[in-house]
Amino acid sequence: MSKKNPNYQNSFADKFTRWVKGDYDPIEGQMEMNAPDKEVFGDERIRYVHLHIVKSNNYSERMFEEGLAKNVRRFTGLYKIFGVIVSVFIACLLLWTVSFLPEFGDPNAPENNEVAARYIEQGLNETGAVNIVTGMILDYRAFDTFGESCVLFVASCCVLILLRVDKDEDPESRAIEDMNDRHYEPRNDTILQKVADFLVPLMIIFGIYVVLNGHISPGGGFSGGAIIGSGLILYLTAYGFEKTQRFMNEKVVKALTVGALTFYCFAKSYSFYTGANHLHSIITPGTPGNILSAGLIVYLNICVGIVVACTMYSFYTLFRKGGI
Amino acid sequence: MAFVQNFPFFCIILSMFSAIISFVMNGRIAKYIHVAMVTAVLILSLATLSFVAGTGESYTFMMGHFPAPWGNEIRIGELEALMAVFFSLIMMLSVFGGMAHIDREVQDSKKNLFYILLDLLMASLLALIYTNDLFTAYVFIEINTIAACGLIMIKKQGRTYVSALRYMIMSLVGSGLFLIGLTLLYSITGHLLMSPAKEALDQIIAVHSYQVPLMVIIILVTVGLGIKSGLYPFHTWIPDAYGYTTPSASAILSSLVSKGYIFLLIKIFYRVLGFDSIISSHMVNILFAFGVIGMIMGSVAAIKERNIRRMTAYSSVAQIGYIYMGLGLGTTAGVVAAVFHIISHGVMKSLLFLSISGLTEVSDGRSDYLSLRGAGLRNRIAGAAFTVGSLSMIGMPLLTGFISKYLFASAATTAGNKMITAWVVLAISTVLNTMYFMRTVLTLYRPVSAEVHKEYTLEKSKIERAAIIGLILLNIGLGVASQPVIKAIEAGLAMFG
Amino acid sequence: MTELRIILLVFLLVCAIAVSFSKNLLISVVIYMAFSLIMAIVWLLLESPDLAITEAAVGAGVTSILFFVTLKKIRSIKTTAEEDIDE
Amino acid sequence: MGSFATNYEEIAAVLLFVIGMSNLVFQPNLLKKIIGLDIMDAAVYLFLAAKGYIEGRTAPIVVDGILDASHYINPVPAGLVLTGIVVSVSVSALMMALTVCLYREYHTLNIDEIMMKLRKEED
Repeated sequence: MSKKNPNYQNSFADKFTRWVKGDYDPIEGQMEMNAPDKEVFGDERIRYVHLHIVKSNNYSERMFEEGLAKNVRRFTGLYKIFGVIVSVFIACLLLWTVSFLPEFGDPNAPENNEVAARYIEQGLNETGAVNIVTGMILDYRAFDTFGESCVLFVASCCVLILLRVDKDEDPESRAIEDMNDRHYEPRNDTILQKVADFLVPLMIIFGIYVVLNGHISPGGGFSGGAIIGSGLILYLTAYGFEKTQRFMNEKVVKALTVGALTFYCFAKSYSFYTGANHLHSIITPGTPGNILSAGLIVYLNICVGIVVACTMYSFYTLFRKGGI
Repeated sequence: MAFVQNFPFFCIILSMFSAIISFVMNGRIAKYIHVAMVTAVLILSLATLSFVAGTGESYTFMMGHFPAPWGNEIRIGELEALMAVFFSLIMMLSVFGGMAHIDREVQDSKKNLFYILLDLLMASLLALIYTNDLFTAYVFIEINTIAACGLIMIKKQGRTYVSALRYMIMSLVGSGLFLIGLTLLYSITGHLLMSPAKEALDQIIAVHSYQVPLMVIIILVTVGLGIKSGLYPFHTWIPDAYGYTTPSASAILSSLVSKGYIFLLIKIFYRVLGFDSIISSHMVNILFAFGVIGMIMGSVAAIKERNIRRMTAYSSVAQIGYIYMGLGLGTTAGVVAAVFHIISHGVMKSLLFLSISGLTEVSDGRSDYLSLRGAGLRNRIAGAAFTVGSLSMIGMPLLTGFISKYLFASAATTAGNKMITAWVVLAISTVLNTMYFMRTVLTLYRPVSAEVHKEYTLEKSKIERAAIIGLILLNIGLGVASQPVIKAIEAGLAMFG
Repeated sequence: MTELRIILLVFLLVCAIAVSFSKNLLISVVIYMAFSLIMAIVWLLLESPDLAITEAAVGAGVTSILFFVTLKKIRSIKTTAEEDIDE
Repeated sequence: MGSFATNYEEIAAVLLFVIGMSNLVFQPNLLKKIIGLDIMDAAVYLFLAAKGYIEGRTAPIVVDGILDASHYINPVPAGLVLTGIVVSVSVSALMMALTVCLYREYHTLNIDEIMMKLRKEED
């Protein structure tokens, strides 16, 4: 391989060495800047100069956006057609499948088997919950439900990462957030405050009722917690942060969440451990129908309610001003 | 019941509890809790592995007071215990290997949240490995997805937000398809636990009813988990997601998160749908085709890429293609090769991502080829680690990559008409791998004049070095003494049936 | 009863399609609220009161509040950015 | 074995699923994407709840001490959906937080424009 070869610049060996060194790309080709051909470029240039005067101060930026926009437009066109085809295909596939499934409302369908029957027939005796759905999710399939509380927990961690602005690390943007929040939120709106005076106690009491009666009537920790959370949010909108922060600041929210989840974790670990090792468990179903019955279910419902209410409230405050 | 049999359950609960308690701790304590937790999980999993290997049979563990079709359950066999050992080991080494970067790149007030995400990731991976219940699997898939999204956007830049958003959209479509597949499965079998569902499905297959729903279930579950693990036509989120986050997170995302979904898919194939019905539904052929295309296209995209981290990310696409090709062969030997490649790819990729961070550090923080010239001379340990990882990727004997390629090639011999295709594609892919990895290695050791780069005083983080050396040793160890691992995988797969 | 169910399902479909074709984001969110409420009624008719109460509280309540606060946040970011340009 | 006429709930659920999914994937506006996600999830839950319904039976809450399986509907799907609804609300809250951050960074809600600005940033 001699460099005396006059065509060495374009030979394969040179390309290969340059590619190994990393400054030549065989697929994209070499980027060479040639002087533009005047005949071809003529009209185009006038148009771009025009654009340059009218729209933008930066010639190259304009050029770039024009080219990219064309590509993007072509791509989105194709993408839309592709999207319609895929959606129609999936719809047809699933509709075809549905026509082979058991009839709607059929008592002899495969899913109405011994599992569902056992939940109904033995559920009251084994868990003490009158509401069989609650008994099922908090006793028979409690591991799922613990996972679900953790989904809520990990989502609130992610939202904290994304939206929390710290006073110590970034005082400036925290101040901007506070100012924005004061600026765009109604302050001391009389109508809102009168309505909130009436509604907030009702909502919170109803939420507590739903949580405590989760094993007796429809509802449970999730729905009750969401209702309590909405009550708190309404109170916050009517009276502002100064009043709510007296009883719901970051420390309280964190302590409540961690306390509730820790209790949940320990309580369920105990019952998993005793269950799997066939040990005697001290938890008894109690008298069905009482508030303090159904073993652990009522306490677990309270824990879930606390976690959900705190999470919903902290979502709202994080969105509004970047802090709990 | 022996006390050892409780250990998998302790592992899951321990990692969840450490996540919960870290919420009120500061970053430093959260770090110690995380390290202690992963070490404990590693030790407990090793004990479980030795127990299961000793008894030679799997067992189920009730989560509560109610037996199989009524309550939740986890199931422990040799393969599950082996995966738990490797996942916790790789998690530990990846976190150690990027410790200094985490300290620097994550805001102080958010460090504890970062470790919470890692803890919950560990919990969800363990639950995905051990679970014997399909709906539990869905819930933990969601935890895994959200925690991975948090890891992607931990650096809080515009670009990482965009990649997190794209990742979320693709994964949510995947979990939607998986969930509707699960719903269809529930409506034709009436069970959510794996073993009763398999019995119900066997009866259904025996009387030839519900053939169309069964086929659609296979398609939906496979496509859903395929999207989430980054199978070829759905891979577009991978380079962005792996390319810009903090090095530990890249290593964990590429070597653990997507592998958890693939392991769940293998488990569902064996324990719910039945491998015979998968083969007769021709799903294996589709997986084989996409795996093969992914192997080629991923490598081609990696060759075109000039940013070394994105290049490694594209190489992950190709490696996931390998795993799906092994599944697609439709033989037990192919599945063994695929499972072995899950482990060996985890070891190789975490080594590569961690060493890349060491290399970019001595190149003004840039990761394109031109800036990386001579980086291997400036940071010798990272250079050596990258070289070992690359050689392993290419399939150098005595390293783990060689063993998995050998397993794939020998599995293909019994796969009938797929043999020629598999061999040809393995050869082409090896050549392509050699091209881009060797080019990078040559670039790394190309001397540059001293004035281009100013002198770097490397922060000598002993723990990072130890982790990288540990991963190199693991690469060599798996390459030299692969036989026990392969035997364990074979025994574990036999326990699945 | 069947007729009522079918009418509600048609409402659901109309709401779902209307979301993607409405020009104003606020209207989309309000349509989504209506969707959640209809869904709650459908679940009540399917004899699942637990789901109905949860969907009404979580879907129509909290999720919609979060949508509204997101929209407001976006609007305030927009106004701040415009003020910066004016200055 | 059912047919198109009897399985109308499932058909509506499937159509809603496809509408929601195409909104999630192909709609450029980020907020509408999130609404599409919620619709998609709700559709799967509707499907599941419809599978648990049995004509002429009541909700699984024990009344008057009747403990007979032929008196109540199947409680399993309701429990699963209850779990699922909370998963979907947490995922959509996370997506909304991402949307706010993206808007702060790029001042647009259109994903195509965001991608274009991102590419310009890279060059």
